[in-house]
Amino acid sequence: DDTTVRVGIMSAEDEDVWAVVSEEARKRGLTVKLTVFNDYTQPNEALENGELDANAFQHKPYLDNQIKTRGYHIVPVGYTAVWPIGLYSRKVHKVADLPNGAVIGVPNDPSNEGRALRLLEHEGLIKLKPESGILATTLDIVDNPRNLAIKELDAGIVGRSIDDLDAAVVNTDWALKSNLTQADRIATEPVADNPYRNFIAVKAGHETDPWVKTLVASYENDTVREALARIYKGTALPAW
Amino acid sequence: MPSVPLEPLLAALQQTVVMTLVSGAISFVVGLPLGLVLVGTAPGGIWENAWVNKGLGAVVNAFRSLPFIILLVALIPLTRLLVGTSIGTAAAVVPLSISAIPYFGRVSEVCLREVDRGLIEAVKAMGGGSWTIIREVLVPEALPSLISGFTVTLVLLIGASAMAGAVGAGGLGDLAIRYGYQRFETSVMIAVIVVLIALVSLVQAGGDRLARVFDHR
Amino acid sequence: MPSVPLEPLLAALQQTVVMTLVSGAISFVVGLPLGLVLVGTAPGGIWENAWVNKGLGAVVNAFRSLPFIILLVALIPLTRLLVGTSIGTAAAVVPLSISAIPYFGRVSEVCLREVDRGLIEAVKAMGGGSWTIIREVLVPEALPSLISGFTVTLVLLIGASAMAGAVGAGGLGDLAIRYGYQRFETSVMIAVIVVLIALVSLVQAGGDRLARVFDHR
Amino acid sequence: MTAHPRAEDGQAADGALPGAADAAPRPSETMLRLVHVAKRFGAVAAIDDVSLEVRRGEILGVIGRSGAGKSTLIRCLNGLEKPDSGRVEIQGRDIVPLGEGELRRVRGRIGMIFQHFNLLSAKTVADNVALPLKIAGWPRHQRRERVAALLQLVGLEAKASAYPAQLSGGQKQRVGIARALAADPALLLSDEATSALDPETTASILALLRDINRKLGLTIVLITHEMSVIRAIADRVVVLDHGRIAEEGDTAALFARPRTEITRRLLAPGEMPATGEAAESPGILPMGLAAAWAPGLDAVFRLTLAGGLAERPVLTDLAAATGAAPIILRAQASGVREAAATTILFAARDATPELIDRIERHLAAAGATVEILGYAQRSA
Amino acid sequence: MTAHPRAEDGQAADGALPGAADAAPRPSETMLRLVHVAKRFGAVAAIDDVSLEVRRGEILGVIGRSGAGKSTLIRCLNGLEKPDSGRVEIQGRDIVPLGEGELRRVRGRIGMIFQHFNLLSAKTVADNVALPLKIAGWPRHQRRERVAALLQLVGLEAKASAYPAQLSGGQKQRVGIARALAADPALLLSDEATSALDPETTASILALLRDINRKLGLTIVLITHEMSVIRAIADRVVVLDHGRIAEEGDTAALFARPRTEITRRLLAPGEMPATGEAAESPGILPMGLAAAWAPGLDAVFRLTLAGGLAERPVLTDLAAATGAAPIILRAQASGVREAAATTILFAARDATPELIDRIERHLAAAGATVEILGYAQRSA
Ligand SMILES: Nc1ncnc2c1ncn2[C@@H]1O[C@H](COP(=O)(O)OP(=O)(O)OP(=O)(O)O)[C@@H](O)[C@H]1O
Ligand SMILES: Nc1ncnc2c1ncn2[C@@H]1O[C@H](COP(=O)(O)OP(=O)(O)OP(=O)(O)O)[C@@H](O)[C@H]1O
Ligand SMILES: [Mg+2]
Ligand SMILES: [Mg+2]
Repeated sequence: DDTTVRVGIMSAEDEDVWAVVSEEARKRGLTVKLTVFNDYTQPNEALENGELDANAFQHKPYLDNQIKTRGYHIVPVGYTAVWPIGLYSRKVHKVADLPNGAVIGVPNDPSNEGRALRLLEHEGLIKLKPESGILATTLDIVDNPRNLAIKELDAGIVGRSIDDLDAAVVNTDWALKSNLTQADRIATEPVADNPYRNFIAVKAGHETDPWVKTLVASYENDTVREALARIYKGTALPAW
Repeated sequence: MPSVPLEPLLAALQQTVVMTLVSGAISFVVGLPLGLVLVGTAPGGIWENAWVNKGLGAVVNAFRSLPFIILLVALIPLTRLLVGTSIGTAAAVVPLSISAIPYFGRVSEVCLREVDRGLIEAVKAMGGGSWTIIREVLVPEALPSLISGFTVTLVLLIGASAMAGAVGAGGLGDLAIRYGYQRFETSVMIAVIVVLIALVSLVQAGGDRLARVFDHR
Repeated sequence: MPSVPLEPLLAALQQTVVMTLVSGAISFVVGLPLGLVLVGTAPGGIWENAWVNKGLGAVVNAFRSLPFIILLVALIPLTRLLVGTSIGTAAAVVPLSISAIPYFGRVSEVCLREVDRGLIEAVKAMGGGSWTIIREVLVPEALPSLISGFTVTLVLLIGASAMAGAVGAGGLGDLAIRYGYQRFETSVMIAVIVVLIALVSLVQAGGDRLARVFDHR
Repeated sequence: MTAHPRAEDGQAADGALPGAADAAPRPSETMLRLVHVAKRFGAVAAIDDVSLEVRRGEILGVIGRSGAGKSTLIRCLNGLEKPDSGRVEIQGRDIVPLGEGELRRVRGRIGMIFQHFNLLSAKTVADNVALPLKIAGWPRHQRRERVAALLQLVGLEAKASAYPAQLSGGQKQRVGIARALAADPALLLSDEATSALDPETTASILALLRDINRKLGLTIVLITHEMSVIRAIADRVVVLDHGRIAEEGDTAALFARPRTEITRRLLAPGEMPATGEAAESPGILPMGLAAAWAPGLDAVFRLTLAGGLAERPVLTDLAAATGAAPIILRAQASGVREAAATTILFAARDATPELIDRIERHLAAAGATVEILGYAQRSA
Repeated sequence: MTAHPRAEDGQAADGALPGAADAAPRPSETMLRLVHVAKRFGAVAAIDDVSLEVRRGEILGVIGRSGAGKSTLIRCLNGLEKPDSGRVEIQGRDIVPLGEGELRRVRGRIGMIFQHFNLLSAKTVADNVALPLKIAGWPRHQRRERVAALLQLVGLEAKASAYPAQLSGGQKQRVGIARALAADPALLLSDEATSALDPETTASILALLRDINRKLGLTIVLITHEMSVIRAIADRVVVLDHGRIAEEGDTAALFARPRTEITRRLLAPGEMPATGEAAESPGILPMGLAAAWAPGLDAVFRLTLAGGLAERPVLTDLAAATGAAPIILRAQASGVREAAATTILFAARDATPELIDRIERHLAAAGATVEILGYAQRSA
């Protein structure tokens, strides 16, 4: 039985990973038709409207926000990978060494920004309103003892601007492309119970469709594990 | 050096060409009348009318104010209505056109304003009405600069179509961003950009030639 | 309805105005000479020179081909060299200018091409050289349409400055995208867009008036 | 427009300007009437309280110094310029308050030749000429024939597919003329239609206009700086000065007896007054003349011979009767229509007051108009 | 340019066109020489093997039918048009191969009045006139004075701060004239400089040109369709026809004895040949004349009185000597410079072959040139 499913993913390396996944799916009798996006709002919109059968690009906090603001009926069905975010610097080697008034870059998209600010809070640099949740913004900072100047930049730019910053919170995938190494990393997001694990999502009501199981299985296997390690050079960790 | 994938490059080229040409054609067909109305209703114009001029100007300004990505989202219902889907190359044509129409409206306004008033008077003196003035004077006399202005618009659309990657439209710009910016695969990026430059140069050369053909001054 | 935060709105307005005006001014100052050279070296121009014309045209095409975000990244070293940093409002001026210069170069090329050749001949016949032709004929005669073309450029820059949010430049467009689009706070978005429309309308009205002042035909 | 309550009104407008196909003109009918028309440009009163009538089938010449308001006046006649006040009636209907739609129908029967040609640069010569026909709704093949005929008339068959930028000044002007005549206008407004043309081409264009005027009753209002043009075809002349009508009258009468200084300066003598050179050559051009008599000076007379007198040997008779030896300086025939007249400038050598008196008496007795312009030192 | 190896060359170019400040002209010097100049536009030979010389201080008139190549010719003289072949020498130096830089220096001393004015629409009248001065490097306050003086000369003081779009046709033309004269040119190229001007303004402009020509030795090449303009100021005339020189000669001689048909048609008679109307009024305009004598017809003569003869009562003498009763149809003085000449058209009533013979003998004996134009039926 040849079933075809339309899956929305984000552009870049994930395309290569999903090439492997598609191959795995084909072996399991499922044809995967990929639609590649480079904007994070579209895949959910398309899924909600039935133009996609599944998407795989987001984590729970992001989806929750989307459901809250747009009323989507989308549910996660299986984890994919996680990209722990890190604090990088070429000026200091320890968080404690960050000077007063240090300029810290953070990504400017809502979920990454909240995630970055949580990391800074975790490191004791700032304090956020407890109720601000995972989508905290710079406006939610209630205590900033070191007078840090937080610069909100494009997620892809923040790492590349490291020389103009004292430190920057960078997604691991972007860190690599910005020539930031483990040596530059001065703090890392806790991995345990990380809410930012990505997953495959489908429209509510389809969770039990037979193809869903096949699709998830096509991702959650050793072939893809190897592909992730190879393609993301260790910055992405399997999340299942 | 990683080899440059030819097939996605060609697919992207095709997507860009389709998006640019279709939305370009739409913006010409709608933007030119828009420019004609803007010029015609302006003080001293053939339909002088301050209210229409101001009102239409305000609408044009409003559309030109919206950042493209916001337009993209705001137009999703309209896109779905018109194209049946809000993603893909065809869907991207809607926001691209909607953003290019007011732009080309302003560009053609600038071009049409340059037409010698004496020529309009000559046709008026023959008993020609607005339609005659538009068809026989305004458009033909401004044609060389309208073509050049349209060339500028097309190149701008090629650039804007890169952002249409947001709705999965693909295209060269999107490919360049994905490989060059997001993946940092410089060789692919360069290949894509070479194709982009070739495309832009082709459009520019074609526009220049066409403008010259219609210029009898 | 969440109250609209006035302070960030004003700050964003200021950032947009600064980015637009500074990069607008730069693109005018560099783009106009570029347009003059493109027109002057074209067949029949005052410095007719196919090589310079083609070469410069190719460079302009190349810059116009690059998606803005790629330009933004590619220019980081240059920006740092010129401004001392690659982030913030001041830094955004560099990529904005670099992308607007070839654009306004083409726009002014279109405007300058419209100048009556008889007028250039008249000044040639007086013994006027290229500089005189530029200063006394090309620029003053094309001034109304140059101003209108520059108005179109400024509005385009207001739009493009939204993308400069990527380097932390702030501005209205960025505010609209981040709060209105990404966070779905519609009231903020509407407030920002109202300010944007007001700004665009102001620029357009000012440009129209100025063009009229310099139009003596 | 059939069941429209004001249908008669509309029809009247439609029929107001009879086409070329209509029968010969009824000369008494008024084609154009201006009533207290005024038009200012800022501080300049371009047209200042002008009232004027033009009969159907008449050729009216408008002359005046540069800036007198001629172009502004003619532009008021087809509504290109809205007067500040006054009425512009075309066959009894005031066009000033008309909207664009109604003006269009009126203008469809008016041809206009512009001082600056105003040819469409994007159209070929043939297409420029065809445009009024297109507007009038002529079918394509008829347009083609008519255009070919018109281009032949103005001698531009060879340039049919050239663009205006490829034409000489006079060729452009001829395209403008052909275009204005294309749609069989009932009224032709001509602003310096022959200023860029050589005398021979001018003559052929004037013959053409006169011909259409005669055969089809075309009414013409014609601005020109060339008095020879006025003489050749104008029935009546209006002299504008600073936006006002300085003088108005039949061509022959006006040439024979200009009543105002401005007209005299425009017409006389021989269209070429007071150049620096002329002032020093009184023997040839009677300028720089002394106002008072003195012994040894020549007396310079202007003699106007109207009607039959123009065909008599008046000067020979004068010589025989008075002993004067008239030296002819200039002579010009004018008023080629009903009333012919010849103006002769002549000098009488060493004229004594008595001789001058005798000359004046003799000529007056013969029925001629004579006037002393002044006294000149003989050159060489 | 001091230590430049070709300094003499450069200096020669600089000094080539003497400025207004220079002394009176040496008339024998050659200002302009065209040698086998040709220029085609596609299939049209606009200029076809023209060779020509203009002396310094000379005023050369160029006439010809519309499209004859006059504008193209004059544009070759300052390098606005590059001839396809031939040499265009200005004071012995061929300007055809010159680059823009060298051309600029040559053009700085040449003023040009364009057929289509070519005024800068973005500049006021004063700034338009000031532009050549600015190019020539005059300081601001001198420019202001000079411009004021020039505008006064052309009667446009009141329009100094108006823009060209606010001017009448003739006013624009006068701005073009003032502009061309601004920087004290040594050579003036004038393409229909007075075609949009009334006779009086024309006369004052011609007087101005003649004055500058006399006092400062200005050389003028002047295209015009107005024969009266040629007569008033041209020393010599070139007649162009289809890009070739049909005829060339001193103004007086050319007017008195045109050798080619094209010239005759341009000049005679009285600048207004063969209109439909004229052909029917032989009594006044000697057109439609019969070529052969028949009883009862009038004979129409063209009499040319050159030099001193123009100042003698030739017709009166003729009447006394032959019994003829000459009726004057037209007379026109020409060649206001060295050689004066008056052309008189007259009719002899009911002229028998014997009378005609007597008239011809008498006039020939008196030293006049006489020619029978034809025979006319008397009107009325
Ligand atoms: N750019 C051009 N392209 C093609 N033909 C041209 C061009 N310029 C002039 N001609 C042709 O060359 C011939 C001579 O033109 P020119 O302007 O010299 O005539 P002209 O003697 O000045 O006539 P006019 O008295 O009507 O101004 C004309 O037949 C004209 O059509
Ligand atoms: N648009 C305008 N703005 C200001 N003044 C104007 C305008 N048009 C014409 N005038 C002035 O009105 C007066 C009459 O102009 P008009 O063009 O009617 O003169 P004209 O008799 O046709 O002169 P010409 O024989 O020189 O063509 C002139 O003094 C002119 O400067
Ligand atoms: Mg006029
Ligand atoms: Mg010419």
